[in-house]
Amino acid sequence: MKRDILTIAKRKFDSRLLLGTGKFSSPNVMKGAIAASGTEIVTVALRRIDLNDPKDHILGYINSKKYLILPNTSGAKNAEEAVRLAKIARSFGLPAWIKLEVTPDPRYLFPDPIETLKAAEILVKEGFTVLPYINADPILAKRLQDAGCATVMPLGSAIGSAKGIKTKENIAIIIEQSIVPVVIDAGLGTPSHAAEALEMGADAVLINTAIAAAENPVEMADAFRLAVMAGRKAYLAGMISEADMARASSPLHL
Amino acid sequence: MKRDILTIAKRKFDSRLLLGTGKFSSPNVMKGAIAASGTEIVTVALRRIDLNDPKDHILGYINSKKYLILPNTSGAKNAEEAVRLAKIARSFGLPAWIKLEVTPDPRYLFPDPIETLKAAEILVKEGFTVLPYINADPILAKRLQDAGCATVMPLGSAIGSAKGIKTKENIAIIIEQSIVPVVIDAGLGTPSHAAEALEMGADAVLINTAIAAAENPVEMADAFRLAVMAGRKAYLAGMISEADMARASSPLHL
Amino acid sequence: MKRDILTIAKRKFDSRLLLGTGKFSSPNVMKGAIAASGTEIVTVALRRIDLNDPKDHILGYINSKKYLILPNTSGAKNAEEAVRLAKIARSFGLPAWIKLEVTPDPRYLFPDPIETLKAAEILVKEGFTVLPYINADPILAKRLQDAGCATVMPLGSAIGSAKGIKTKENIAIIIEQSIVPVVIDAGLGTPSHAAEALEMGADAVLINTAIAAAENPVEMADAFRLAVMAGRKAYLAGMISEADMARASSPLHL
Amino acid sequence: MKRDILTIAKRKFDSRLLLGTGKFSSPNVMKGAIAASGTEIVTVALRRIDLNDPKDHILGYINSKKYLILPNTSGAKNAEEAVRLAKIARSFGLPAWIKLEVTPDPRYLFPDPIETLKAAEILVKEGFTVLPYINADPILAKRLQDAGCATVMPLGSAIGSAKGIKTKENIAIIIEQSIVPVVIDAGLGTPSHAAEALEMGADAVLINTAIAAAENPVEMADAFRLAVMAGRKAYLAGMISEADMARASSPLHL
Amino acid sequence: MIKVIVNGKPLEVKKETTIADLLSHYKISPKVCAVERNGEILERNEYLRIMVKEKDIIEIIRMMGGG
Amino acid sequence: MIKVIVNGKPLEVKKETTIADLLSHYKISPKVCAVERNGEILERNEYLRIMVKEKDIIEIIRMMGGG
Amino acid sequence: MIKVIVNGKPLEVKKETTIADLLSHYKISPKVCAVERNGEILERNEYLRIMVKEKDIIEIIRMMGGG
Amino acid sequence: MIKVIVNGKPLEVKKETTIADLLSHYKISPKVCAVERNGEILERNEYLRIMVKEKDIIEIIRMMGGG
Repeated sequence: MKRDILTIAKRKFDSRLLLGTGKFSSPNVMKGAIAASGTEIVTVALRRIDLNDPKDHILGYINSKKYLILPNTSGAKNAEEAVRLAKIARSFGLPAWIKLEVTPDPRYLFPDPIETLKAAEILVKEGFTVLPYINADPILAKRLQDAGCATVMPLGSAIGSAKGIKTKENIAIIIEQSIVPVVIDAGLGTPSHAAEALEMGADAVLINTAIAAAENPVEMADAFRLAVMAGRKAYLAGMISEADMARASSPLHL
Repeated sequence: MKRDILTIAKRKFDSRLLLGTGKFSSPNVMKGAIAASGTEIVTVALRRIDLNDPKDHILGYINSKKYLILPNTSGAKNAEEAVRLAKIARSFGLPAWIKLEVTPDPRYLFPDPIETLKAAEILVKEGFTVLPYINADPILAKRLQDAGCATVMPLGSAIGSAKGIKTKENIAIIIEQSIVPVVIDAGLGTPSHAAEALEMGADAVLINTAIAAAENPVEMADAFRLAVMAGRKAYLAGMISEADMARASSPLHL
Repeated sequence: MKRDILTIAKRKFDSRLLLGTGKFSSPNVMKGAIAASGTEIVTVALRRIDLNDPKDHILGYINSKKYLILPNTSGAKNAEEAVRLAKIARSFGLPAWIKLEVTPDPRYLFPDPIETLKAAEILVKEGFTVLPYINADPILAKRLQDAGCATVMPLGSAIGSAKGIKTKENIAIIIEQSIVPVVIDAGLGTPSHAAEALEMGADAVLINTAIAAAENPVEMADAFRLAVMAGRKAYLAGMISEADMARASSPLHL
Repeated sequence: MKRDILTIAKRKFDSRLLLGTGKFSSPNVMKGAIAASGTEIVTVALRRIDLNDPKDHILGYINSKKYLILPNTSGAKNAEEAVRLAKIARSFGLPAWIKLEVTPDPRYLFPDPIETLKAAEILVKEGFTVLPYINADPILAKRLQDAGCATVMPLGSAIGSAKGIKTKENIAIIIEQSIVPVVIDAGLGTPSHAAEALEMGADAVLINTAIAAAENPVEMADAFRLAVMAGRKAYLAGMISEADMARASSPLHL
Repeated sequence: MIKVIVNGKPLEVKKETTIADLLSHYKISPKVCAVERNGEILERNEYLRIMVKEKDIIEIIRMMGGG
Repeated sequence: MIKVIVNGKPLEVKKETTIADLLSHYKISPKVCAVERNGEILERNEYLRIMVKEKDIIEIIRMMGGG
Repeated sequence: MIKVIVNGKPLEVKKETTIADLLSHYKISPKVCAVERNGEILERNEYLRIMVKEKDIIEIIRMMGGG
Repeated sequence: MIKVIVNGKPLEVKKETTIADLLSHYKISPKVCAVERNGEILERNEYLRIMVKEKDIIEIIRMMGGG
């Protein structure tokens, strides 16, 4: 079997599962889940240090030689704030990759298409590798690709909602039209959701809540790892199409 | 990790994927798919030998010491025909397990609830281990369990339709109420469908067309193997529930 | 426009909405809802009179000359109980029509296919006009039709669940194969659900909870009346089919 | 019953069905459908006159005193082209209302969020009453409302696809957050789709292909009229919510 | 006096009590109920004639709201 | 004669041809169209006054069925 | 010679032909089939003993791919 | 002493305090944070050199779990 490689901005990955690091009950559980998931890209957020309690830093638990650390701009409400966060991230000395999120409304955390495109254009010019989180909007996806983004990351459903891919029609069009990898980013709550994304032809998925908030995050990370492999393999192995009539699996006549 | 065992009629299995052997392009492809799927139970049909061409018999390709051969009664249009086929199957000297199918209408191959129950009652009395294929009917499932069937095998959607689990509400009730294992039997077209069945709490799935008619059946068998493991692991690891509001994966305030 | 008539057991109806009378907050609200719905068939249940409080009888609120009273066998757990209730109903001196319900399990109130067929066969022989409530099981529907039932009444989803038509694939097959009218009987929670049933080609719907338990049952009855008309008209007027590509409604070139 | 009024930019309407005029087989069929639909707002497109055949103009068939003519900017691929078309429309001497559509890609005719917002800002400043067609993007909807648009018109699914409301989650959020009326604009293929939109709380729907391309457009227009009324009435009359357990409509005990 | 069971509850009635008498006792109009005695449904036009007997199990059934 | 482009096609017209003349030439009622000259939309009540000039690009637009 | 029907087709065989002979005639291994005579399933270890009779209806069944 | 704001809170430090001193005061390793002064991000290799000034607004940022 030929190695099946995901290439983002010329960097090569074997795993098609990006893992978010929020909401884990402890750093050790997170570490276990990262290992079990097989991921090669982990996302992190940027926040002020609490000066009264400058606790463990997450970087102590993630080997940045082994994993690509992908900082996000979560919390940014407009392009300017997102650009600032991206620059702060870069100053950590890690590769200048940024998961671009601009979410003005905290209730549903939907991305702002206008500000996201604006920030993406700035960040690409500044040399960042930009992975924008977007609504499943085919035209916006196309514009972000044209602006030089390294991927597009359309949401399946609202962040943390676990509803799966509710935007199937649009996602299918985005996959069809995209040259850059398509990463399904939010709302995937179960391994079957992740498998379905890959089966549809998405290049990767990003999972966080579904693993971190599971009863057993390490086992769940393993389950997602298997499901992502299953979905990808099925995509490559040529699935059967839906049929309206029954297709007998046994011969019809005795 | 404790071994996670599926027990049907006191026999123990590690795999939760039952594999049908119809429609493979060649016996060798079938053999490869059986191996790749990790299955321990393979279904077969019974038909008249073609006297002008008594070709390879399928048993030459399946080691009946390693795999449980599960003959089906496909082609039976009523209880009497199903009972006859079951008895013929038993005369092959294999364990007296039977996948009971009674399908009067060849267009959609839906099972007949009345004849299926009648045949099940007879076959259980005759000492068979009976695995009946049924519509996703909770009351019928209960009656078959009460009649001594070893499993119930409700359909997800029409045989070979690849539409997935269209009968989710009823399947969930069948799973909730059943003491015997629940095996989802028809309509699963993709690994994500299979994973979803396991996530819902089904004990196993039976796949045939989705693997046999894939472009690459051996790879597809592997994909289903992974998906079934993923779905089962997720079920055991405690999935998050759906939410109507977003749940931020990154902390909300900068 | 030609009159569009629903014929059940040679009786003709203009309305395709059957209305259940359970759960109304008062007899007058029920009366108002019956009028607003435009129904011509209302279902009733049979119960012991409370001897300490032999309240208003429902028949005082429904003009049995104007409406066909359709008693149901709700509460019957097997064929015998259903037959008994049907006979009690007939002794009221109304037309010998019976809505046959056999529901052994009170949690989900799903019908028992075996007992329903058994009761139907007995009641047809006894001269009843039998309208059986069933799971969306195409083979059972066919057998009940062959047994002489006047309609089949497959459920859309569990009684009172308001989930709409969750059994679409099977319902479509039942509609395609049936000679007797198909009435969708349970789970329709909104007018759009009812319209969809008629659009699919169902001959009628039976609504109860969705009207009786609405905030404003009389207005809701009117809404269902309109929706049933809309769905039926659309079925007759030839709907467009689904398309995977966009079809421009405006000319494409400026 | 109190009159239930839809107000857009201070103008009042009784009908909640906007009707597109594309694709009708003849002007007379269009005229019949307009009448049968009960609409008060009809959309039109702008195109070069064919100088070799300056046929009937559509305005001869639509009484612009009775109906509000709503020109669209279909064909515009960016903000500039949309603004030009809006200005041309205004020069016809009709009220300066414009249905803003910016669709760079003719395959799926999805709207461009960036160009749509840009055009909307310009047109609002120029005094137009702007009704923008958008993807079901809650943040974009909010921005367009803030920019002074008179409605937002999110799509249910791709134009002409007849798939219904595939973007339910996002539409529900748009409805919840919007102060201006929400009009569901594309993809509604059946009366039940339209009813569902109104039941969800949408203020109106825009239908074109589903009526114009029906076998009998006039009857289909009537069906949509009824369905829109049904959906609106149901919304106002307080629908029951979905339930996971059955709710008996008949009393449970005999 | 004879003892009967009506709708699950014991009742004592005088000898020669008819079904019509029984309904009258409960103030139930014969037109809006059905009566079953020992599992057998009685014809409405027999209510005046049929007398209850010792140990009879009587069910008086009405129609009510149902779906 | 002066040369103009109308709806993408070349046309020669006499000097002092007004927009109204042009519409009349094509038998188009001024009430059912809009006219753009060199990207500028013309007011309907100016059609009688405005004359076409050499190399003008004229667009005559109508309303038609659309969704 | 006696006449039998095997899998729906007429066949003439010599007297004293056993089931084993019949299978051998068709080159079918007894291990991979089941045999039914006049609706009755025959035990595999009886094939050498049981002889076909005039008008017997024989079905020879194999296992094959099925779901 | 000079007054600065660090992560939103006022702080008094001695003159000639470097960014490195400040981090050291809070027991924060320079390797796991980013520092912004008056909206400008500082290079890590300048921490030893750059001194805080009166009214400086300092933000010390870390990476943490996020999706």
